[in-house]
Amino acid sequence: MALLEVSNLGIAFGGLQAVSKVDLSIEKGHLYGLIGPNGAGKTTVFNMLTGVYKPTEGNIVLDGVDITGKSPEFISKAGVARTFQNIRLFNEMSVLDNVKVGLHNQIKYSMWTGILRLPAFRDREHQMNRQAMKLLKIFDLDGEAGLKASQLPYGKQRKLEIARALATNPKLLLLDEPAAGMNPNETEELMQTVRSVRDQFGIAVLLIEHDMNFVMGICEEITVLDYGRVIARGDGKDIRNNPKVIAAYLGGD
Amino acid sequence: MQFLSYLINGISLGSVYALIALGYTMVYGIAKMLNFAHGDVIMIGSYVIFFAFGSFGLNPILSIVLSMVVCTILGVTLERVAYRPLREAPSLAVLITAIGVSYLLQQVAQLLWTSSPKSFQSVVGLAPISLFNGELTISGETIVTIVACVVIMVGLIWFVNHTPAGHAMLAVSEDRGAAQLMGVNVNATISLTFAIGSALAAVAGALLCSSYPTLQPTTGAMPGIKAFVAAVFGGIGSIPGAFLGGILLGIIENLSKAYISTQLSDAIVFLVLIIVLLVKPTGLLGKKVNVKV
Amino acid sequence: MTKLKNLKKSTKSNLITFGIVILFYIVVQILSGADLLTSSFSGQLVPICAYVVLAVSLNLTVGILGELSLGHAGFMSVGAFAGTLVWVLLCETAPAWLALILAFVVGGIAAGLFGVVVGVPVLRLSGDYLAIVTLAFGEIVKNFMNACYLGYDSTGIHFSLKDSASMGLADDGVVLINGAMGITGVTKASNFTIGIVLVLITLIVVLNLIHSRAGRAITAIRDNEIAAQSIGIQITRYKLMAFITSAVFAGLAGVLYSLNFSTLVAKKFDYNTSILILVFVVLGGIGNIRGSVIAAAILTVLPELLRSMNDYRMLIYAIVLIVMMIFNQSPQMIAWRKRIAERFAARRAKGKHPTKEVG
Amino acid sequence: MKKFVSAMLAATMALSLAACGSTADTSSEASESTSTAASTDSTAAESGATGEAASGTPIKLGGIGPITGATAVYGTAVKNGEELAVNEINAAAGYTVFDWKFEDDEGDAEKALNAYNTLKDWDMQVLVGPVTSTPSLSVGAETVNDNMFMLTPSASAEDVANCGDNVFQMCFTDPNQGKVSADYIADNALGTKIGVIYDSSDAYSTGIYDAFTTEAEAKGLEIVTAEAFNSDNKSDLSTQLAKCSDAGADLVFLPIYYTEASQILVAANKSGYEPTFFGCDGMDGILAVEGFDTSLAENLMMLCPFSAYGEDETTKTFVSAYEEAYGSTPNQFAADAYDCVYAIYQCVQAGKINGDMSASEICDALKTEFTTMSFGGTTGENQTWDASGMISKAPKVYVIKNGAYELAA
Repeated sequence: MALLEVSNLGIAFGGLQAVSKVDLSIEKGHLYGLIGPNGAGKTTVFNMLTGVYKPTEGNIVLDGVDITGKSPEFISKAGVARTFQNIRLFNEMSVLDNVKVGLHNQIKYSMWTGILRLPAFRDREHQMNRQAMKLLKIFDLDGEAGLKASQLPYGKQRKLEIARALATNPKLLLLDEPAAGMNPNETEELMQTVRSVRDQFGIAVLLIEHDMNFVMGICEEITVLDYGRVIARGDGKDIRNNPKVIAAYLGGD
Repeated sequence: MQFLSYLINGISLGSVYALIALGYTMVYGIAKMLNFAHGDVIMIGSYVIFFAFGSFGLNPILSIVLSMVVCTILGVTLERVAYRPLREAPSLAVLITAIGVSYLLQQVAQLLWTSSPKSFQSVVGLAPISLFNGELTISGETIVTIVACVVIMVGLIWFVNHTPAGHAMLAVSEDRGAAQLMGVNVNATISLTFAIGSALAAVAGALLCSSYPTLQPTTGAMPGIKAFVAAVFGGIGSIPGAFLGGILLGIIENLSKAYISTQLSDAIVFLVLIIVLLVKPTGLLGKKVNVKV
Repeated sequence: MTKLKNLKKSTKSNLITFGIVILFYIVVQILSGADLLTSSFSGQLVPICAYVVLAVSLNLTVGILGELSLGHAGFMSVGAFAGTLVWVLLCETAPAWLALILAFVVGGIAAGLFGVVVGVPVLRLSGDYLAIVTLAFGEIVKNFMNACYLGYDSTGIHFSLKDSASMGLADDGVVLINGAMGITGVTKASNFTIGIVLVLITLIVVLNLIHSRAGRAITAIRDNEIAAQSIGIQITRYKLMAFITSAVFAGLAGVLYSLNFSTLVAKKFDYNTSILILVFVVLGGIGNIRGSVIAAAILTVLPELLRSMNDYRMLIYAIVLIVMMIFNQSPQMIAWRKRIAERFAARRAKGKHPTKEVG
Repeated sequence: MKKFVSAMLAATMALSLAACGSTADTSSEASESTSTAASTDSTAAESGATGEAASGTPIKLGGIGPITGATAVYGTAVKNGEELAVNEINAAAGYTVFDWKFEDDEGDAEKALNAYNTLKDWDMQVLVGPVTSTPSLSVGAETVNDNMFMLTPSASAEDVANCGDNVFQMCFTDPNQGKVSADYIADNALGTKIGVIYDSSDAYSTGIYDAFTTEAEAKGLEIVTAEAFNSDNKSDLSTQLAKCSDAGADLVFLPIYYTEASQILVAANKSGYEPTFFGCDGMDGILAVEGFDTSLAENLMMLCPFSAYGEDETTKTFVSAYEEAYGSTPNQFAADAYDCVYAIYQCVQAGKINGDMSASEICDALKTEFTTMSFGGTTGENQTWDASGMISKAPKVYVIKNGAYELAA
């Protein structure tokens, strides 16, 4: 049994079938790519995997737990974390706090502990700070911990979003166009980071990306979507040579 | 028959709310701000008519036109001086400023015209219509208000959809930044919106005070808030929604006075509003907005 | 290291806020001991405390949770009526301190419960729609309390929503709430010390809440609800937590406020009062707790300072409000202020190190 | 001390004070009183005149009432009435008998207390006010602590006088008005089926209404319907009126202020409903509403202590002086306020009080004097007060005929 088993997944918005019959199977520790032309339904699949949309058909099973149509909170606790295509950070909070919010369900104490500043508060906060700084260090953000998230440059905001996602201790990390807007050097660096994260945390990564070098360079398996359906699957070489994929990218429409 | 007469009272009140709500909804839809001073512009307009028509005996139509001119100038000036500097500020800042403007207009009115109530002489010359052997009377004011309301609503819809200025308004309401890039003069468009909204306020003032004649510096405040509620009820930003919301609000208010309790009629109106919004969070005719993830 | 600095920064800021409040208390006590305070100023001390608590609690909803509430006076009203009822019923029989504590506890709980009733359905809405629904709730409370007649006699408790006659009180009956006349003949119990204690409790709870796990979750929801959801934060739970905390303190402020006067009427807690509190929050800076404290205090005193202006008093208040709003919030003004500040800074730098520049 | 407060504020809010601080001070007060009552000696002259005054230190008389906000119209009438009386008295005496200052309370309990404290800082010795019930209750409780004499011109809730033995009323109490109205209607058989429209958000209106229903029941009057409105929905009163009409009421009792009453009369005229309308003292002033078609008020009855059309000398002098100074006909708010000042002046003349006494001494003197004296003014002859501070004067019922008040038979 793979870590993530998606079978026959589909969703319709008011009669319009946006995604249908998508199957995915992701093994623990794998790097997996989801590509396709604009409007192919990639982000919609992400949204179904994370509970933002409720699928109208199909099943999603994560590590033996059925998460189909569950709430985002539930899915997050089950072990799926994500980043967003248009970065969604907590802009008015500090970089450190962004990661600490990510630790929300990892290190807990009650509201009253916080308000009354009970001894547990100090302990837990220290623990959170340590862990958050560790994560920030991985992304080379520890120097900016005190800044507001919105003050970070674009590339670092992307990284912070990944750090925050990792703070939730996921089994599966979904990255929505992580390299968008980055220059080749930054992309290269990001590839290294994603790999090392996978190795360090032993998690599976599913990513959407338009940068083919990135996808081909990093992903062990790739699924191609077009018009909400899977049109191809395989490793980089298979995909590159698949006539359907070429047709889809060069534009049938 | 009793029911009908209560219903007509309700429609009469509702059409006044609707007329005020149209102004609210225009400004909200395009400038994206809650102009809490709208009710007070109505009050100023009513005073202008009171003096022009009541004291100087000017022709009623001319008085209303004069009031429209005054209100338009007032509305555009307020927008220029108080609201425009805050266009890029948080929306709460503009809200509070609008409230400040509302206090300001009330105070100015009190200093200029004292707090003594004035009894507004109806600008409507139409005789009441008597139905069912006089068991049911519909006042001329009610008829004129409803007709005015429908005409203005249709006029606004036509204006927005069929004129270049209207298209500019639509563009600004959809996306201000994009509209600017497309060459729409955003400032001018918003000024125009305020001009239209304020001119409508003058008409609303004339008809509000014709139906309910007591005129004081605080006259505009409560109908203003009720009309705002009506606009939200119907789906704020939607022109037909404002009309529908206004009429329904007036009917609910009067029927609950008639059949449930005069003490609690306001509570009932607000309760209905809450229930409607819980079932339909953007009001009766409001557009559903999907957040893109 | 930066993290430590960061922690220290927020703690330091909190300490300054507490310091301001305590310093204010001490200064007022000294001056009042020396009989240097005007009656006018001492008379406003309790209302100032109540408004500070209201502003801080509303800031939790508006600034930290990021939802606009126009019905804060409604919670204040619920707390005021519940607390005052307890006080009126107990102040003769129970020891004053106990009755007072019970009044506050009951007032706070009543407002909190009302917060649950309002919050559970309403927090699904957002933006202007949430604002209008809270406004509606505030008006409902006012309308209801205005029509509420409550009394008791030997046969039990009587209640009516019509008029006092329909309560059907016996001759020995005691009217507790008399519709529009509200509760009258209340023995005053609030004083400045109680007020400051309440302000401090409010600040401790609100500031500690903000700078804790729960507070971060609430702030995260404000900044980006979808992202907050994606990292496993229970949106409703934390929204409610902020909303109810805010309601509880509004209720406590209501008790403090109402026990400062011998009469309590529902009319006071109308839409205008809600707006007034919102003005404190916005002028003090949305999300800025210390700003709320200062703005509430100053804007409560301001209309009194303007008394010498007679008829022009409220006119000037309105103008001051508009001007301050534009001055504080307009992007152009902010930029202009920055330029001026920079110029000053540059000039000062020049003045300070003339030799260095030459060298 | 004021300086301390201002300094503190100036530091934190330099802007707002810069905007208004320079124009502050008392100049506007002086100019206002001279402009409104230019003909008589204005209080502004007080500072210069006191030096060579014939006799006595001025007594500091404070007034409180709403001069902004929704009830400003009533507060303004009271303010004018007080000012007129003070100016007349000072002019007639040839020296400053009363120093007078009026503060705004916006009709709110909190602001009323602020106004009271401000006046205390000014060393007020006697309080004439507040105007409405809730502020009066709030201020009344304070005056008891300070032993400050308080005479309210128009706050008519029973509880006001019950605040303490230093609190007196110039007007009838609400329950009294309700009771007398019911008695009068029953005794004169003015109507068999009674409808009531009252303001459920107003203490004055509900106070009269409650007493009226109780007495009506005792007198066997049938109340067919009682309809309420409140300050938020008073613009449309047509449904309340329609319900009275549908219930077949031949007399509609209106224990409300004239502002809303004028609205009801217009609406009744529009719908062709013609019952007898009967109001209380709040109704006085209806003929003075600008733009109001006074023919609609024809046959309107009201229980009111004051008529601006009265033929007695006191009333005539008052009305003409008021009209000259303020350009409008005075109503009972102004008349009550005017009487308040004169009632206190009666004690001054009797040598019972002077400005050298402390507020508390003045209060004690006035308490004794008020409970023993008989006062004649614009709102009635032989007015006396009982120990609780409630007034007793002959109730008068007026009916409007040809645009003027006539005493009803």
